[in-house]
Amino acid sequence: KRRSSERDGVVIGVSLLNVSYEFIVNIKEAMVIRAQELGVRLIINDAERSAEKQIQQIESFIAQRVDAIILNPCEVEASSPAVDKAIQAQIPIVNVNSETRSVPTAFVGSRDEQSAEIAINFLAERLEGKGRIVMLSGYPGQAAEIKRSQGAKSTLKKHAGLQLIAEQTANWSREEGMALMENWLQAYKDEIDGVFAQNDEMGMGALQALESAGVKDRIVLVGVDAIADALKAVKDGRLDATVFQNAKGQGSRAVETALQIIRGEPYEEAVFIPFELVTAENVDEYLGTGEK
Amino acid sequence: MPERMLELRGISKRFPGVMALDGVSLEVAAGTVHAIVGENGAGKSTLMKILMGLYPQYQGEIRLQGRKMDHQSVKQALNGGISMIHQELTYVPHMTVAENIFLGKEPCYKLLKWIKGRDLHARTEALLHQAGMDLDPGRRMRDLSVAERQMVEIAKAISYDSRVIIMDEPTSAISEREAQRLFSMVADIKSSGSTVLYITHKLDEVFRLADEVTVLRDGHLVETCKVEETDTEQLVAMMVGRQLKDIFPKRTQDPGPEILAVKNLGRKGVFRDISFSLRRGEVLGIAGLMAAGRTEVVRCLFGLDPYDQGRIFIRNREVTIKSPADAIRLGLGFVSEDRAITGLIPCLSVRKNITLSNLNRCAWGPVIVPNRERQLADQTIADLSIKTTNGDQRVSTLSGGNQQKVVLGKALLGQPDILILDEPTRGIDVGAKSEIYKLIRALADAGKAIIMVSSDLGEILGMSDRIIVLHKGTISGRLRQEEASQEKIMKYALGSTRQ
Amino acid sequence: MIQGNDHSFADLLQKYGLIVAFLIICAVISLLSPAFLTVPNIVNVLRQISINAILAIGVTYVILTGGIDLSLGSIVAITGVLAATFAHPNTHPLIVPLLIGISGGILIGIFNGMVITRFKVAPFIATLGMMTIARGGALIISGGRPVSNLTDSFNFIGGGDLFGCPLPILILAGVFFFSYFILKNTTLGRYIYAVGGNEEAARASGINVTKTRITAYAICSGLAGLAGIIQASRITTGQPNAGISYELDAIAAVVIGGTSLAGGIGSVAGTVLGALIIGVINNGLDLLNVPSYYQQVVKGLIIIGAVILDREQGSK
Amino acid sequence: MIQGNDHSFADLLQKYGLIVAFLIICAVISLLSPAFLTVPNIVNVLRQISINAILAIGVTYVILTGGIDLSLGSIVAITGVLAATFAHPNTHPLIVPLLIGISGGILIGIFNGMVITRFKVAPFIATLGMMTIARGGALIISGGRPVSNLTDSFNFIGGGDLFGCPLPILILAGVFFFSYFILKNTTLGRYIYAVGGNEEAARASGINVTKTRITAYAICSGLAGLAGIIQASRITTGQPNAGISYELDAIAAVVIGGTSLAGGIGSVAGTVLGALIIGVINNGLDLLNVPSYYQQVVKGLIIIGAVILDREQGSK
Ligand SMILES: Nc1ncnc2c1ncn2[C@@H]1O[C@H](COP(=O)(O)OP(=O)(O)OP(=O)(O)O)[C@@H](O)[C@H]1O
Ligand SMILES: Nc1ncnc2c1ncn2[C@@H]1O[C@H](COP(=O)(O)OP(=O)(O)OP(=O)(O)O)[C@@H](O)[C@H]1O
Ligand SMILES: [Mg+2]
Ligand SMILES: [Mg+2]
Repeated sequence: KRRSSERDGVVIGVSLLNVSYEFIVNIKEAMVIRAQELGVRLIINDAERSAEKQIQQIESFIAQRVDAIILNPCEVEASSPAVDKAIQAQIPIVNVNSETRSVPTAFVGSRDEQSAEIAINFLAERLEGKGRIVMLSGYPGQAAEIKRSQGAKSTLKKHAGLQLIAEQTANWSREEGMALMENWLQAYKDEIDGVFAQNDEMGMGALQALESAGVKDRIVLVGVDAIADALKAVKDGRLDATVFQNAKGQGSRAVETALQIIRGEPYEEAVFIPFELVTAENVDEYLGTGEK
Repeated sequence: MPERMLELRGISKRFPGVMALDGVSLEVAAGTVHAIVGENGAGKSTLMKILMGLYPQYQGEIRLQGRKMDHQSVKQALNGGISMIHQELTYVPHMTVAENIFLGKEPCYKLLKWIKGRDLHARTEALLHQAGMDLDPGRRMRDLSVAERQMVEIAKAISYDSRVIIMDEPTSAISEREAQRLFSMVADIKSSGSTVLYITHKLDEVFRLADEVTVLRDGHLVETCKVEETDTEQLVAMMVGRQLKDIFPKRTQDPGPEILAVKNLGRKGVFRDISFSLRRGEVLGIAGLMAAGRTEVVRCLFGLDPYDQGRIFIRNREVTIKSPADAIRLGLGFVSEDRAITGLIPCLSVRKNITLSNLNRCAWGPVIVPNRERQLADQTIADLSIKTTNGDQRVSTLSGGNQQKVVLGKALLGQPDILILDEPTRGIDVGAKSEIYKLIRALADAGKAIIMVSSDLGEILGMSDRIIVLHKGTISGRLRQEEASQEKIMKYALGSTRQ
Repeated sequence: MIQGNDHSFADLLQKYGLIVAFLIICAVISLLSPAFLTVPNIVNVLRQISINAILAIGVTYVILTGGIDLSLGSIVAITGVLAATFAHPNTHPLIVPLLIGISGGILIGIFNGMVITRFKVAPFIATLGMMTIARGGALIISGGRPVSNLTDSFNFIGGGDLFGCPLPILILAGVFFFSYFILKNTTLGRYIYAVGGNEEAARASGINVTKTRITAYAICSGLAGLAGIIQASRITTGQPNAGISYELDAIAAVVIGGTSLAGGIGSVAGTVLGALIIGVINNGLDLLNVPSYYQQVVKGLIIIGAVILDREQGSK
Repeated sequence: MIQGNDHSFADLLQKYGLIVAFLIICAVISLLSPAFLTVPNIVNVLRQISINAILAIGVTYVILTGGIDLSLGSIVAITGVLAATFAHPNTHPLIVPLLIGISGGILIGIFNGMVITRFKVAPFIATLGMMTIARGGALIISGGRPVSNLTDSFNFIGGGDLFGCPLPILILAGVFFFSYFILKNTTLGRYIYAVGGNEEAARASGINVTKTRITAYAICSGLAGLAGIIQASRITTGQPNAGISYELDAIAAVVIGGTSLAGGIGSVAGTVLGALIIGVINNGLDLLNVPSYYQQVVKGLIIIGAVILDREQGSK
């Protein structure tokens, strides 16, 4: 069982949730840059949102005897066998961005619940504890959607004055977010005070719907992820807030941790990179962070 | 009177816009052959399909050997002892001959309905042998010629051992030799005590085979009578409502200059060394047995298949024909023998089918002018007396003969100088046939040149100015009208090249 | 109206069947939600269906020839990204991204058509292949990131109003009347129906089947390019992951509208009605705030129900 | 071998065309990646294709009748969730979740078949409707959350080995031989081909077309239920969003394998070959570490290329 490293240097297999999400692209690029700096070869696979596919990719990595695996899990439960298989094959595995039930060798990421908590607290503050809000949620059943919904709902319990009048999925997508918001504006014309979009893509769609309806002034909108478009919108005063998740930090830290494990150096088993609220006041610190 | 086999009482059937059958009552005795004749669209096929359980919704009552049948499905009809040769051939193209014949009644083990493959093959072989057909049970239907498919359909209908066998124009696509074989099968069926319902447009067959004959017109039963008590003229009169004489019109003009010359045309494995010429005003008949390659020759001429040898000259200029579009441009028109596959777009209306090849005649640039189109199509419908509620009717709902007229109308609309007709009167009633013959002759007299492929020797002899006979893909004989006779044609067709 | 019209009586009834289904759906929703039958919401619905309807009209051409196009969603993505790349402020005049988007679509359509006609690849496979090729292309061109920061004039196409009517609706109307005319009154339209109805007979009638097919794919993908531009403009971004599974919605609209997947039968009027039915269902379920899991069940049931109602009416 | 066999020579050539394409793809990959032609990787590929191949074999029945099934992916999700719900430790014996998963699939198939045959809804629409209905159902049953904590015996189905061979591969082999037999040697198989080849002729031969159709959908969905169980067991979770767009991969395998979407022509052997080609391409592109955006482009091109090679060979 010869490891790849014995043939041609250190090789790390990476399986990513979906590389057509800007946030994941940012993680990926941070990884690529850090790997280049450290002289590590990465094999990057796209699981296209499917846990089954993710398991297949880990199996292929095992068949290739890579030195370590970095997993950006699609699902909490369903991606767990991927972790188990790697551990069974005695290949170190680092989870990045989100968790699985099975415990990996190391974890680098954040708690999704926290992002929703920050966002809802922000809405509560802006609305002075009182108002009606709507929530655009992500693809139903996916880990991030479940956790952000959970986080939002448990935080809402703390704000008795906030009332969730509608929630609906827009599948993480900008165009669906826009259409959903347009429909809600028809149904709840003057009732909406605040909007929580579980990611910035949907948030940007909702923002456009609110702007074309001319009601953005009196409705507070917050998204999650701090993608480039959202930061720019915060800077321009169009979007009220987004929640920054440090893609760059997660990506490079994951590569570093994997390399530490391979080399037998000491490493941290769980690195939590907290979410941060981005508003007009502090947006300048973040502008440019998402990009290369 | 012998035992009564079948009794139909007051059968009526309405389709949107047409009363296809109106109170038809009929009795048929066991061990007889009962012919049913009538014009195209008279309702013959519809009546038979009802009997076969293909149209569950109808009025009236059907009794088989005295027992009332509720005709809800084909399965019931088959189990009740009725089988049918369909007018529009109904076979599964990708399946073999054996699989088609035994479709729905495969010999199989009880367990899992496991088909006994060897049995199937052997039984098909026996059946084909009994029917005098030399055909490999393992060949696929789609690889057979129309005539061979027709023979398989016949074998399939026989294979049910039914008490009533319906034959809807069984000889429309086969030549004399195969027809003879069918007739002897019919005789066998009759003597075994079963009944045959026989639909045909070839009236001589009525007198050759049938005991009784029923005439339908416009969904009504005109009369049922014993064959001995009637004759052709009387039958025709009952069918078309008038007398009909001299169905083959005489030539009035002498042929003009040569317009088409074919030199050593060949297609590998199908035909070779086909040479002939054609003058304006001439009708060239092409005769031959089934699968002699007649259809293949004319298909190549029209660009539907590629030819790999030989040269074609039109109006003394050498031409290459690579596609039907080329052929049409060069002034060729084609009526195929297989209207369902090469002739019609079934889901389009009669009008759109008629004008399809000649939209430029009713279009302004790329834009179709609806009035022009309607005018052109309605003219054709009237000229050929196509029986349709109006030009908007879907062509697939026309009776078989009327569909054939649509294909003909489509080709004529292009005002071709050279018209190729492959079995032009297949499935067409006597009245319409004589119209078509008149039309062909009129076209020829107007200076058109006509190639007519036909398995109907009477038609070949009656219409052709010159005849070429094909045998296994080569020309085995050439005859002028004066010297032609049934016997000579048959001799050439069977492969003899010497007089 | 029946006389002189080239639809049989059964066809008309069938078309009415679908209209009846549509009216029932509208009636039920407007009973439950007062916001439904208001002018702003109707405009809203029309704007929301415009992209799907344009795609559906395009794929009607292809389906009428007996083909299918699964690459529509990816074409929306790649043409949107392409157009957006050329629509940054102070670079090119508006016409450049428009031409690039639409002609990019047309080129893809010609490629699809060539693969299908010359190499005899089943349309399903050829366009499924193109679905992943064009998606990959969109990701390569954009580097996997949204292409944003576009000119106002570009953003006006999907977001602006003309004479008080959102531009996408006007574009849809234009596409509809154009296609209605092409399919009903031109030789190209007739050939498309003929090829779908019976290819062999069409060929024997002197029709250039290959050319007709390729043209249908080119028009279809060209309209998908137009839809891609509208989409990018509407969300003010060229999204490489836009349009996922749009082809299914578009084909659904076509089939609900009574066009046969076997080819030869159907009309763009039916297609637009199909798109309207889908759009109204989506809108209504959102207005009524049906929980999203149940939305899916209800949506599936209504679509099947509408088609059943249609067929039952037609077969009377 | 030709004599007595019911495949014409052209068919054989055509089949070989695809095998040639498959061998070329394998040869190229193994030249570029030494890891490809190793026993662990071959087992790996077979295990990876097993779910798609089972679905593809199932939908072969339906496609042979001239139908289509777009609800496969959703059936995988709902049956997986259903089975998982009954597979928690110390509740039911293993047979219960298995029966529930498979019979759930069969019931959905019967529903699909009834809608298509009795109500004359186009298969595309009926199963597209079912696609959203079953997806919604999976979300409702699971409350939108993965159903986890399953028994080891349940997890063994998708994850375990028997005689050193992963169980899913053995199940696939069983499904293949069963279906090969059914389609080739039983009256049901014969009727399925007949209905797809010419429905009119089938009816005129006294075949119960409705029953044949419904049976085909039931088998197809039953196998999708089996695939759902294997999938849930493999990811040790009933995942309500599992199986998205699996139907497209399955149908692609069928069509690459030479089965005609018009019905009546094809075989499950071709289907499995089609699934193998897709699986090998996916595996190879991952092994070679082709950048993922380019993977999509390359994958699309290879699939189209393989089919072209096949057709070219066949038409010689
Ligand atoms: N499915 C249908 N829908 C509408 N009209 C139909 C349908 N089938 C038959 N018809 C009409 O019913 C009438 C009788 O047709 P039928 O096929 O029974 O005639 P036929 O006597 O068999 O003629 P042919 O000698 O040409 O075969 C025709 O006018 C035909 O157009
Ligand atoms: N589609 C086809 N595929 C393969 N072989 C065919 C096909 N059609 C016809 N043949 C074969 O070609 C030969 C010539 O058939 P063709 O139809 O030209 O005969 P024909 O002289 O016109 O006789 P008829 O029209 O009476 O069948 C026959 O051996 C026939 O089996
Ligand atoms: Mg008839
Ligand atoms: Mg012939």
